[in-house]
Amino acid sequence: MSHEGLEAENLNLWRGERHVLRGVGFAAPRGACLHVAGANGAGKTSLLRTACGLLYPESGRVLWNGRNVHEDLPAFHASLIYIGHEPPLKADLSALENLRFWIGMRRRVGRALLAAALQRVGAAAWSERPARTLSAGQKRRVALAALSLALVPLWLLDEPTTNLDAEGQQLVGALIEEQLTRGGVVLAATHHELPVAAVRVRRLELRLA
Amino acid sequence: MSWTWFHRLGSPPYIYGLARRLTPWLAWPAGALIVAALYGGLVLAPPDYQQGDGFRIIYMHAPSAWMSLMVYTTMAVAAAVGLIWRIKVAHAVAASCAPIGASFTLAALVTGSLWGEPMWGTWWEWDPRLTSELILLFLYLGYMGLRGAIEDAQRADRTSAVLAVVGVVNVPIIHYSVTWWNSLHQAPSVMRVGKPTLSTAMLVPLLMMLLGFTLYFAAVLLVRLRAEILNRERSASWVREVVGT
Amino acid sequence: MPELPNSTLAATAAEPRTTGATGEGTSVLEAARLVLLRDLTLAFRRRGQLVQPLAFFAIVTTLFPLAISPELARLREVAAGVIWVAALLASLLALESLFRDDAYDGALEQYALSGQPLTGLMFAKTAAHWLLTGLPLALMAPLAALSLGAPAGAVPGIVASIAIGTVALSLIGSIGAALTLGIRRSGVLLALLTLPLSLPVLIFGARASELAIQGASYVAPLELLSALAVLGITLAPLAAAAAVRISLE
Amino acid sequence: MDRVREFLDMGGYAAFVWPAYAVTLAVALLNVAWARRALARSVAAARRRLAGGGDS
Repeated sequence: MSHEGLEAENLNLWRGERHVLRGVGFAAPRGACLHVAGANGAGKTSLLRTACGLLYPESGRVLWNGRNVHEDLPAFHASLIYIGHEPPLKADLSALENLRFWIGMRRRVGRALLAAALQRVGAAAWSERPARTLSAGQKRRVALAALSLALVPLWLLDEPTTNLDAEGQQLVGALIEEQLTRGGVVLAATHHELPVAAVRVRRLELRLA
Repeated sequence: MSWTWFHRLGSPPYIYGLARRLTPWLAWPAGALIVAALYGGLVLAPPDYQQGDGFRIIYMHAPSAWMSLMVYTTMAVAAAVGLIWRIKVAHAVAASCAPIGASFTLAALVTGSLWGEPMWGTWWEWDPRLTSELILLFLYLGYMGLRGAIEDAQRADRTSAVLAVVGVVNVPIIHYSVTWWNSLHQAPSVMRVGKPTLSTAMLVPLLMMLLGFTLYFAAVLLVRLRAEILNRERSASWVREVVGT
Repeated sequence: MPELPNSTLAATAAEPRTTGATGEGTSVLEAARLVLLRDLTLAFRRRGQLVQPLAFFAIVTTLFPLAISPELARLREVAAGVIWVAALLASLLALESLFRDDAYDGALEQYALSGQPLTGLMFAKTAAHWLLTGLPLALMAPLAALSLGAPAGAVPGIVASIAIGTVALSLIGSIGAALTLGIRRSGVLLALLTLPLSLPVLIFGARASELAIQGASYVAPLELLSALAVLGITLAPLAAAAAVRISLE
Repeated sequence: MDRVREFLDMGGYAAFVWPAYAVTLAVALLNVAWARRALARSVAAARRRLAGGGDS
């Protein structure tokens, strides 16, 4: 049986002696946002990293459009973007340069597109400053610009609203809504509420081992 | 990919049980062969016409050198299998190999040196075999150092496996380069004593010794393997049976 | 969001594989070029670190006359070995930071998730390392050689051998650096892993330099050195990529 | 007795032959001991884990 979107079946994952994921499964069809909730240490990050194929579960599998993602990891990775706790920015490069290298690895982007994306996340004024001088919230905003530029169907976001002000959180919500409207899939791990219309959100509660 | 196939070949309880049952069948013949070969090598074999009784060191040096290479190869093959098919038992095999191989590499160096002093008149000769053996020791030490430095067991397995595979690709290159280097720098004036040509009475104990040490390695490996499997095992049910609580 | 062409996205979402074919996606070569460019840009923003291996090389080669003898005739005999050991250690010195920053700030993770073959990206990173250490070392080696009594005629041979040899050293080192990712205080371990594997490079490289100093033909060891570099180019990025992926698990 | 002495003398190579045998056989025996100790420790650790409760 083939499904459009991301699915996971019966994931079991150990980290050292800890049984982090115990038979976790979910389905995130196209146009849906999966809110992965749970206390600190409940395995939210591990689930995201397993979902994007970085971690290999002891048992269970992750399916993208009905295919096991480990069958063709490069193709799967080409259709996803993952943003961890810390946006992957080089301290010595400016926001603009960071974005150019980061997104440039995936698709060609011109200056105009980069500038527009930075403008949208309110980064225009400081886009030339080295990332070293940016606040945590500003770095997050650069990551949001990357999201909007990546043009991939699957987003995996670890604590996307952390460090953001109210307006920034609304921006996260708006970006996710747009992605869902395009038929994309979003996995967002956060112990906060997601600023997204509830009808499109499915909730997956992870419990502490 | 067929997971059932994995389970059968890489099933820890199956391998654990097999290792336990197999060990005595390897250990006893190994012991018998080594004892017989000791008698053959020390008593029955005639002295070498050039090296006299000094040549008898071969019965310890050759098996040690053989072990050092065979164990490294076994380790690398197991590591590659573990890496490619993600089989935990294979990583356990690789982990079991390293200390055995390293200790015999050291033995090969010491016996080589003890052989060198009467034959070459020096405790250490930059002979290509001994030099390669020394580098092999460094490779083992690096492998064990890397394994010991990584806390997460699974990552330690997989990272050191990459090193083992890289190492095994390099061993022949290192040996070739060392031989090449040695051939350039050999002083022509030094009269070198060749390796003895072995008569049958000398050769038979040597072959028995090599076979005995190979079986011995398998037996020791299986004991270590059981320990490594237990260290890696998280599901309680079969462990409870074998350790008997 | 006028800047995002919806039609492209729809196509991408429905068929992820087409990203490479539409012309929108980045080719492996282009991605590798970006990685190389990024590493070079970063290095030139921190010029101080760039000079360190070179200064180290200069100091080590200076130590030998002080430790052995100021007689050029005696130094000439060991010059090739001195230059090579110094180059080997200098190249090793710069290795620890090869992946460390990338691992720390999440860049490695992004490389692994970029959909590009990680092997190609590792090759690009190694190429950057060589451009920043191997090549400058090769250009500096003649100075060291001359100060150790080598004749001027030896310069081409020494430059060629160090330039080619450091390619192999950078590649071997990239494996070691990737293997020791995530290990605290990995410096000594890195040396223990890398140096034995570098032995053939040292042997052939030093021999080529020695023959150059003697004024003899150094083609044979240089060919062997090139063979090692080619072998490294084909295999080392694979191993480094595997090690990086494991470090992310 | 002379034959024993002669055997032990190893044609004058006693100082080299016997240490070589001692070292190699010691390594062989030590490996057996180490392996058995490793197994005993792992069994003990597994027992502790199981007795310690939990399902890990």
